Amino acid sequence: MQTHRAKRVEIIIELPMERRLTDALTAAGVTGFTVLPVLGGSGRSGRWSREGQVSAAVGMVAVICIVRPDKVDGLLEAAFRVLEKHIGVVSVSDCDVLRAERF
Amino acid sequence: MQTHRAKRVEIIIELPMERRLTDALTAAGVTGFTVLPVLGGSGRSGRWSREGQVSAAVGMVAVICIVRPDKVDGLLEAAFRVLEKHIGVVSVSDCDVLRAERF
Amino acid sequence: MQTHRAKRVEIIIELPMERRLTDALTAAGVTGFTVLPVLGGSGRSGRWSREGQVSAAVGMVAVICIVRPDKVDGLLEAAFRVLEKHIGVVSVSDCDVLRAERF
Amino acid sequence: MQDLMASGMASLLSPMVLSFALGLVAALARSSLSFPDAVAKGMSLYLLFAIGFKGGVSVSTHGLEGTLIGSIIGGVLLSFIIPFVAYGLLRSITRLSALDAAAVAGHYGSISIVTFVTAISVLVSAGITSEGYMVAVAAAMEAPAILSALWLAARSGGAGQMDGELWREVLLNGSIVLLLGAFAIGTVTGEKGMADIESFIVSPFKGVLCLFLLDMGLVAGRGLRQARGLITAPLLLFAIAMPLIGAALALPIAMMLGLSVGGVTLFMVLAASASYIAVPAAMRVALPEANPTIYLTLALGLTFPFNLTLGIPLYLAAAQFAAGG
Amino acid sequence: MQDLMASGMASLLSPMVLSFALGLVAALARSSLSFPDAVAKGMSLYLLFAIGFKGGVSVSTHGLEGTLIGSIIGGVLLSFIIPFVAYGLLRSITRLSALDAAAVAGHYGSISIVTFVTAISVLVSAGITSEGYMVAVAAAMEAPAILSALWLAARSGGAGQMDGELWREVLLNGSIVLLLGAFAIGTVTGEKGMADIESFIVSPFKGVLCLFLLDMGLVAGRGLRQARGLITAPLLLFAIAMPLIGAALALPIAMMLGLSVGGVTLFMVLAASASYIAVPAAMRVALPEANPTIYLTLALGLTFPFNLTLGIPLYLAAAQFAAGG
Amino acid sequence: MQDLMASGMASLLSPMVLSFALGLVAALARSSLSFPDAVAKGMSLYLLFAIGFKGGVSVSTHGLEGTLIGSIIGGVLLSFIIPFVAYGLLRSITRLSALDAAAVAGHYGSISIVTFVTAISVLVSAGITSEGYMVAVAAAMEAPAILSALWLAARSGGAGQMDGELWREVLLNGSIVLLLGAFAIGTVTGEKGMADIESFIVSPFKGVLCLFLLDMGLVAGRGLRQARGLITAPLLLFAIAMPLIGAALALPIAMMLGLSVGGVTLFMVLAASASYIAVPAAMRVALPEANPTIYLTLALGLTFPFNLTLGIPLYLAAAQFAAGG
Ligand SMILES: Nc1ncnc2c1ncn2[C@@H]1O[C@H](COP(=O)(O)O)[C@@H](O)[C@H]1O
Ligand SMILES: Nc1ncnc2c1ncn2[C@@H]1O[C@H](COP(=O)(O)O)[C@@H](O)[C@H]1O
Ligand SMILES: Nc1ncnc2c1ncn2[C@@H]1O[C@H](COP(=O)(O)O)[C@@H](O)[C@H]1O
Ligand code: NA
Ligand code: NA
Ligand code: NA
Repeated sequence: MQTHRAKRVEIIIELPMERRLTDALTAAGVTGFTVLPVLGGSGRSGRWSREGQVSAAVGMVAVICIVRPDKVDGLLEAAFRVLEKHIGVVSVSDCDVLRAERF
Repeated sequence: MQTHRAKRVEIIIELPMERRLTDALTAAGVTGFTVLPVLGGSGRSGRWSREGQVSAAVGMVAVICIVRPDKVDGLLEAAFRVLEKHIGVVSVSDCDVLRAERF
Repeated sequence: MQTHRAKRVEIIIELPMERRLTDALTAAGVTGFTVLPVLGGSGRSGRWSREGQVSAAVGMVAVICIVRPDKVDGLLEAAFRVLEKHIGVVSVSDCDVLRAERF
Repeated sequence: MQDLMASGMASLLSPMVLSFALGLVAALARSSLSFPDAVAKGMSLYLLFAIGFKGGVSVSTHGLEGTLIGSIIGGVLLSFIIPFVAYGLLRSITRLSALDAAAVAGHYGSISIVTFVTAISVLVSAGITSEGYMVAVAAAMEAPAILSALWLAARSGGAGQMDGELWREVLLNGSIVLLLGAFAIGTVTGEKGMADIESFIVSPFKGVLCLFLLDMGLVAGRGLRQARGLITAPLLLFAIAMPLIGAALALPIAMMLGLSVGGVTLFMVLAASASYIAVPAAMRVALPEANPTIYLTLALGLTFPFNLTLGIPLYLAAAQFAAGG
Repeated sequence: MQDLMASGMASLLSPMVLSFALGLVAALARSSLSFPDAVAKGMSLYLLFAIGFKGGVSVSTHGLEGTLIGSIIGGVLLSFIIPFVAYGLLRSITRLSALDAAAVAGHYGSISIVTFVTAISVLVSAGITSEGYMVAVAAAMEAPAILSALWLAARSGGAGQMDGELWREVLLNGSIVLLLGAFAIGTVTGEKGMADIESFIVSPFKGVLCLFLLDMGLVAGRGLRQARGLITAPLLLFAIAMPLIGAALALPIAMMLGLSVGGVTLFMVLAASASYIAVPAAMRVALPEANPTIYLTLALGLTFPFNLTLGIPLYLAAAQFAAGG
Repeated sequence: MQDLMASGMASLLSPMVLSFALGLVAALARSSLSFPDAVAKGMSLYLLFAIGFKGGVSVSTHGLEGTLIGSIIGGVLLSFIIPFVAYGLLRSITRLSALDAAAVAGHYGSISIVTFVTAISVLVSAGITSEGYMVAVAAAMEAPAILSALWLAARSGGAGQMDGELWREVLLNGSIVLLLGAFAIGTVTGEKGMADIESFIVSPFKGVLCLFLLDMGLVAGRGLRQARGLITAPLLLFAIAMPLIGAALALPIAMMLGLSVGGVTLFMVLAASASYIAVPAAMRVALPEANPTIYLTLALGLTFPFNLTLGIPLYLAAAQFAAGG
C-alpha cells in the first residue's frame, strides 16, 4: 500500500498539565492527537500508581501525535514550553502512514 | 540479546468499528494484536473525550500489531478496507523483537 | 530542538507478572518506565478481553521504557528472564528524546 | 391550567432536572467535574436492569392490561414512520445534506431510555400507574428507525449498508438485551423476586438517576460547547418541534390502544425522545460519512433537555386531557 | 422429595440464577452487553466487604458456636486433599497432561467466593442460620490447594516454583485480606457497627449480587464461546462430578465438627466450588505452561453454573437430611 | 473525662476508622487489595453529592441559623492565614526548602472534604446537629490557601504563577462545583427532594464512606511505604501539631460566630484538615518544582489519619467544652 513518511511523537505528561499541553499543541497547529490512559510508572521521583487515586496530582497520560516531518519542530517547541519544569517524557520516532492527506 | 526485524502497526479506530477491524485482521492472517483504551483526542472532527460517555459512538481504541515485515502489506490492505470511510489513523514503524518465532 | 538518540522498549505482559517485570527492570538499573492498561487482544492462546473481568489471570499491561541505547541490552536480558515461559511481546524501536539527561 | 403549571414547575424543580442542569452549567463553565466512563456505564446498567425488572414484576402481578402485542406493533410502526417525518422536516427547514438528515431522522424514530426512565419516575411521584410492559415497547422501538434511516440514506445515494453483522449488533445491543432480559426475569420471579431485591432496585433508583442525569448534563454541556458554531435557528426549531410532532403522532395511537393515562404518557415520551446511545454507534458503522456532531448535538444537547424539562410534563398533561384524568 | 424439588425449582427461578443465565445467553448470542472491569471489580469488593462484615457481626453476637479452629483445620485439610482426588480423576478419565491436570486440581481444592455468597443468600431466604465464622473458613481454604497443585506439578516434572514473593501474593491477595479484614471489623464493632452500615451492606446485597452474577454470566459465556472446541465429554463429566465428590468429602467432616445445617451446607459449598479469581492468577505465575483456557473454562464455565443452579439446593438438601432438619 | 475517653474509644472502633486502618495495614503489608480509580472517583462523587445535598436541605428547613456570610468570611480568612502559620512552623522546625514549605503550607490552609464528611457522620451518630451551610463554608475554604502558598513561594523566589487558567481550574474544580451545586439543589428542593432520594443519599452513606476510607487507607499506606525515608521527626511533629494549631485558631472564631456545638466542631475540623485531592493537583501546575511526595505524605499519610482517629473526637470535646454542651 501507498504510505508516506511521518513522525510519531509520544509525550508522557502529568495529568494536571494535560489540557495545557493539548491547548499548546492546538495553538502550534497540531490538531491531531490521541490521549491514552496510564496506570502507573516509575521515574526519578519514584514509583506511583493510579490505583484507588482520586487526585489528579498522582497520574499521567500519554499523548500521541502523528505529524508530517516538517511539523515536528514546531510541535516539540510547543511541548517543551509546557513541559519545561514539569515531569514528563517526550520521544519521537519515524513512521509511515496511510492517508497522508490527513496529517 | 538476539532480536529480529519486525514492524509495529498502530491503528487508532472508532470504538464501533473495533470488532470489524480485528475480525478483518484475523481473516488476513494477523492473529497477534493488542487493544489499548483511548481517553480522548482531537482531529479534523474536533476534540472529544470518553469522560462520562456511555455511547460507543464517542470513543476510539488503539490496536497494536507486531508483525513480520512481509506481512505488513496484507495487514494494511485488510485494515484499509475496514477504515476507508471511517475516521482513524494508521502508522507503521520499524522495530526489533525478541522471540521472533511468535510472529 | 535538540534531541538525542534513544530506544523505546515496549513490553506487553500478563497482569500477574507485572510487578515481577518492573522489579526486574528496577534491579537492572532501569528506573524509568510507564505502564499502560490493555483492553484485550489476540495471540496464539486466542482472543481475550478485560470486559467484566475480576481476575488478573485474564489481562495484560503494556510497559514502555525509554532508555539510552547502551542500556537496552541489560533491559532486554532482565525482561527476558521474567518473560521466558510467559506470554508476552517485547519490541524495541529507535527514537529521539528531549532532555536526554533524564535517561 | 393552574394545576398543569404547578406540576410543571414541580417537575422543573425536581432533584433530577436540577442535577441535569448542574451538569450542563458545570460543563459550559468548563469545570473539571466529570464521571469516569466506567461509572457512567455502571449507572446505566443499573438503571436498565432496574426499570426492566420492575416492568416485568408489574406484568406478573397486573397481567397484560391492555394489549401488549398491539402496543409493540404500534410502537414499531411509529419508529418506522417518524424518521420519514423528521427527514421531510429537516430537508425543508434546515440545510442539512440528505445524508445528515437521514442520520438525524433515525435518531428521532428511536428512543431515549433515560428520558423514558425519568418519565416513569415523574409518574411514580405523581402517583400515576402505567403498564409494566411499556419497557418491552421501549426495547422494540430502538431498532426499526435505523432501517428507515438507512433506506432514506440509500435513496439519496448515501450508501449505508445494513449487513448481517450490523443487524445482530443492533438487535442484540447491550441495552435491548438487558432491558428485555431484566423484564423477563421480573415476569418470572414476580413479587417474590421483587421482595428479594427491592431495596437495591427501587429505593435508591431516583438517587442514581440524579447522578446519571448530572453526568448526562456534563456530557451534553461539553458537546454543546464543542458544537457552538453548528447550531442554527432551524436546527434548534427542529430539535423542539420534532419531539412535539412525535408525541402528537403517538397520542391517537396510544388512545386507540386503550392505554392508561400513564401508558399514554410513556408512549408519547418514547415517540418524542431521540436516541443518543445505541443509534449513534450504529450510524457510525452504517453511515460513517454522516456528521456525528450534528446528530449527537440535536439528540442529546437539545431534544433531551427539552423533553426532560418541558416535554414530559406537557405529554403528561396531554395524556390526562385526552385519556381523561 | 416434593419439598426438595420445589425448593430447587424456587432457587432455579431466583433473580440471582436468572441474572446469571441472562448473562450467559447474552454472551453466547454475542450481544454487546458488558460491564467495565472497574465496575465488576467494584461489585466484588462490595460483596467481599459485606459478607466478611456480616460474618464478623454474627460471631460478635452469637459467639463462636461450634469450633472455629476445628472448622478452619478441617477446611484447610480439605483444600489440601481435594486436589489429589481431582488430579487422580482427571488423569484417569481425561487426556489432560499432568501439568494441566495439576493446575485444574488446584482450582477445585480452593474455593469460589461468589458461590459461597450465593449459598448464604439462599440460606437467608430459606430462613436458615449459619455460623458467621464460615467466612474465615472460606478465606483459609483459598490458598492450601495451590501448594498441592504445585507439588503435583513438580512431581510430574512441570517445575512450578512457589517463591517467597508468590507466597506473599497468595496469602495477602486482595480477597483474602478484604474478607478477613471486614470479618475482623465486624467482630470488633458488632451490632453497633452493623446498625451504622446495615442499609449499605445488608439491604442492597442481593441486588448487587444479581448484577455481579449477570456479569459473571457474560464472562463465562464469552469464555465458553472461545473454548467451544476444547470441552470434551470427560471434561464435562469431571466438571460436574468433582463438585459432588468435594461436597461428599466435606459432609462427614462438617458433621463431625457439629456444624448447624446452614454451616454444613456452606462447608459443602466451599469444598464443591472451584476458584476462578485468585487461583488462576497464581497459576499464571507459578505454572505458566499450563493452559489457562482449560482451568478457567472448567471452573467458571461449567462447575460454577452447576453449583449455582443444581449444586447449592442439592448440598442444602443433603445437609438437611444428614444434620436433621 | 471518662465520657470523653469513652466516646473517643467508640469513635476509634467505628467501622469507618477501622476500614481506614484495614486499608493502611493491607497496603503496608503489600497486599494486592486495591480499588480501580474509577470506583474511587465514583465513591467520591457520591459522597460530595450527598453531603452537599443534605446541607442544602438542612438550610431549606432550618433556615440560615447563625450567619452564613459571617462563617464564610471567617473560613476564608482562616484559609488565608493558616498557610503563614504553617510556613513559619515548617521553616523553624524542619529543613524543608522555602518552596516545599510554601507548598505544604497551602495544603493545610485548605480542607479535606473526607475528614469533614467523617466528622459529620460522627456528629450524626452522637445525635449532635450542625449548621447545614457548613458545606458552603467548606467549599469556600478550598481555594484561598493556594494564593497564600503562591505568595509565600514567590517571596522566596520560587516563582509560582497563578494565571487565569489556573484560577478557573481551582475555583471551578470538580469538588467545589459538585458540593455547591448539590447544596443549591438541596436548598431548592428541600424536604420534598430529600424524600425523593433519601434512600440513596442518606441510608447507604456511612457504608460508602467505609469503603472510601478503606481505599484511602490503601492509598495512604502505599504512599507511606514509598516515602519511608522521607519522614523525619520534625515533619511528624508538624503533621500532628499543625491540625491542633489550626483547630485552636478556628475555635475562637467559631465561638464569635455563635455556631452550635456541631458547627464549632466542623469549623475546627475544616481548619485542622489538610487537602490531598484538589490542592496537590493545583500545586503540580503552579509550583512544579515543589516535591509532591512531601505534601502528599504529610496531608494524606500523617495528618489525615491523625484527624480521623484522635483529631475529630478531640475537636468535638473542645467544642462541647467551649460552646457548653
Ligand atoms: N525512561 C522512561 N521511560 C518511560 N517512562 C518514563 C521514563 N522516565 C519517566 N517516565 C514516566 O514519567 C514519570 C515521571 O518521571 P520522573 O520525572 O523521572 O519521576 C514516571 O513515573 C514514568 O511514568
Ligand atoms: N495526527 C494524529 N495523531 C494522533 N491521533 C490522531 C491524529 N489525527 C487524528 N487522530 C485521532 O483520530 C481521531 C479522529 O480523527 P479525525 O478523523 O481527524 O477527527 C482523533 O480524535 C484522534 O483521536
Ligand atoms: N503480534 C502481536 N502484536 C501485538 N500484540 C500481541 C502480538 N502477539 C501477542 N500479542 C499480545 O499478547 C497476548 C498473548 O499472546 P499469545 O501468547 O500469542 O497468546 C495477546 O493476547 C496479545 O494481547
Ligand atoms: Na422517538
Ligand atoms: Na473447592
Ligand atoms: Na485546613
